[in-house]
Amino acid sequence: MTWIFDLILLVFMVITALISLHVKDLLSAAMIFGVYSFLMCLLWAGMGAVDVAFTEAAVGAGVSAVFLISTVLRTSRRSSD
Amino acid sequence: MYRIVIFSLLFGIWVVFSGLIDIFHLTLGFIACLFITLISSDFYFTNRSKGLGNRLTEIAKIPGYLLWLLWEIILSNIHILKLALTPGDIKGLDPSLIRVKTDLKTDYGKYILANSITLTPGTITIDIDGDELLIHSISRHTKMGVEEEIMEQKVSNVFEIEDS
Amino acid sequence: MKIIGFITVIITALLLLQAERDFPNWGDPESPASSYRLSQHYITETYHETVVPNMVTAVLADYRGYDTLFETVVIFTAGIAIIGILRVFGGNQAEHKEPQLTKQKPDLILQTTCRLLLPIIQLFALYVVAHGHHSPGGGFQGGVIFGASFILLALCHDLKYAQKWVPERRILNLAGFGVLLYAGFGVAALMFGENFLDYGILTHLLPGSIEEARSHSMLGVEIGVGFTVTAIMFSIYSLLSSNGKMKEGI
Amino acid sequence: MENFFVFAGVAILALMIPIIYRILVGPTAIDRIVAVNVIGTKTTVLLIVIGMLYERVGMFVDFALTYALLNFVGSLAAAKFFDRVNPAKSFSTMKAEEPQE
Amino acid sequence: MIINTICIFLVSCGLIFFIGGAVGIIRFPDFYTRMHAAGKGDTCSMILILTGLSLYILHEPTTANFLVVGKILFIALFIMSTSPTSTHALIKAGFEEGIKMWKREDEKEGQE
Repeated sequence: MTWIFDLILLVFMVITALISLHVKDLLSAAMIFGVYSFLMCLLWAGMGAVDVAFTEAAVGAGVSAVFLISTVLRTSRRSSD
Repeated sequence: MYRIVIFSLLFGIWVVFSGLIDIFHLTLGFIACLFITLISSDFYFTNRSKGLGNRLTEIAKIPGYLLWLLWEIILSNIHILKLALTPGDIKGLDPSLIRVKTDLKTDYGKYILANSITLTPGTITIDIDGDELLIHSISRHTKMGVEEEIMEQKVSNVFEIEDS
Repeated sequence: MKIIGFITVIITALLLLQAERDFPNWGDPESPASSYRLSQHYITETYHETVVPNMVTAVLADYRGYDTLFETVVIFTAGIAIIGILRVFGGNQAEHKEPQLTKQKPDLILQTTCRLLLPIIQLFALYVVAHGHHSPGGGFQGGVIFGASFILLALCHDLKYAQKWVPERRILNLAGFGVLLYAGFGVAALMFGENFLDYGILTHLLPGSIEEARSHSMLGVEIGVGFTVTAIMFSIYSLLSSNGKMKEGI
Repeated sequence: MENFFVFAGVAILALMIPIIYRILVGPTAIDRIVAVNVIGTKTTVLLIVIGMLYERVGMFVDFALTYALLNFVGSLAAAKFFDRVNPAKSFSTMKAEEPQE
Repeated sequence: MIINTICIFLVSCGLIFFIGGAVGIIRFPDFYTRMHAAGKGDTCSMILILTGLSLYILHEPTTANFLVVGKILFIALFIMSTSPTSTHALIKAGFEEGIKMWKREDEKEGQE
């Protein structure tokens, strides 16, 4: 039954990745990357790879967004292309 | 004394987290709680002079307060649901900023009040400045709800018992 | 330029999709990955040899101990590299345009939430490290969560405030201590005349049978990884957010 | 009962669509950050639902706990970003530049 | 059987509140009002869904199940304290950036 979950999550992930590439504002892109990480964690949990999912949860929720945001703060907020 | 209270609190949380009740894991939990108590026990209570009896009545009153809060949250959630599902132009929407004075003294009291206001949909605390709360409200109905100050009385009832 | 990149991505994706058709089915017991001798050994024998219910932890920390040791060293090296690149000593180089702080007022709600939740986050991190044997988790995840608790402290108060707990000097000490703790278990095994990182022999030092000694030394190794990861995560955050000056963060 | 859990999970996933729309359209950066926060809460619930499906709730509840404890760190960092941004490049000027692309 | 019904009822209530939040986040006109729909309709529905699920878990009352339900209660408590915090931080950031509030059309004309 869980193939429904996998399919929907996969579609959402592709959409999120495209949005995060499309957005010019790098702060938004960093946060949207967080959504990508949430969905990735769900996908891994759905496939039964629990250790990987846990790593993704800890890193994606706790530190990666903060690192990206502080990098954006110290460089420039506009993407050049 | 203060540290022992914190330690036992943390140990209770550890047992719920752990789920394995055998000697090895309880020892690990003991060490972990000791470590946390050493490095960050300063965080919990700011006011340590309160008597034990007051604390206990406070703790006994918290679940009642949470249930009341939950009921309020559900009521005002229905309000938001009605607003969101109004077809066409949303008539009930009337955003406004309100300033409310509060009589609460302690930081915890203010914190609980601000979070309860934020949790009931329709009102969000934007800022706390001294004893003044700046609140954004979504419609007339919720605005009246805040100005009646029932919530503040409840909070001061539970969290600000005077030493007698 | 963008179009060339797009075409490359499309072609690579098509090739990968083509290759995917040759894969075995998901969860197929006959697939090479699960019918190979070594994986069979891991799947059937792990519990008898190490008393660890979670296979992944046993494989990572025991059977492939070298791999994890040098992963820890990689994290340590990454931390050193970031400190080397970003850290700025002395204040009087060319005045770089700094983002200005627009307000300085402390926020009561943030600070109270931080005060309430911080010990619980730290306790949860220790729980994750300690229960890597029974449920998913382990040194890396626990270390990241512990580091995130200090990041939360720095976000809610100030970088200076968080540095009371993790001063700059202590970061490198902690990170080095983690790697040394890991390697120390290997060296201890070496001293008793066994191979490097062969924990079974440590039954002379640790209580319990050979299997339990393996399990306990895995716990020690995870704690070492946790120390390193905590220290390096916080140091990356403080360096990135303060532009290498270590004075004021986000 | 299992069918009901599958239905609940798919419903929660379907309710993510409006939020992803808000992320795509969202006129300002803060709108997007709010939407990201909402997706974090939904993920927490969904993880427990997946755990119910696999009948291993004890394991999946740990992930949900991680998200419950750490999800707001990112939002706090983003909110702090606005306290410290360079006044010359502030938010309102950014918005004015946007249509010229 | 009764437990199943209660569980289905609670989870469905939660889903309905989720719908409220999701519709609100699309339809409401400005950032502040969207914040109302987004930040907290979710907290309520999450609590309802978690209550329903934990009732279902308590179906067979063993110690392990009680501890799992304890963890789920902790999740609800943590979200009840973190979600308002992040909502507050974000709306404060928006307020101090000076995002304009949406007003009704007629009131706007009256003011001008």
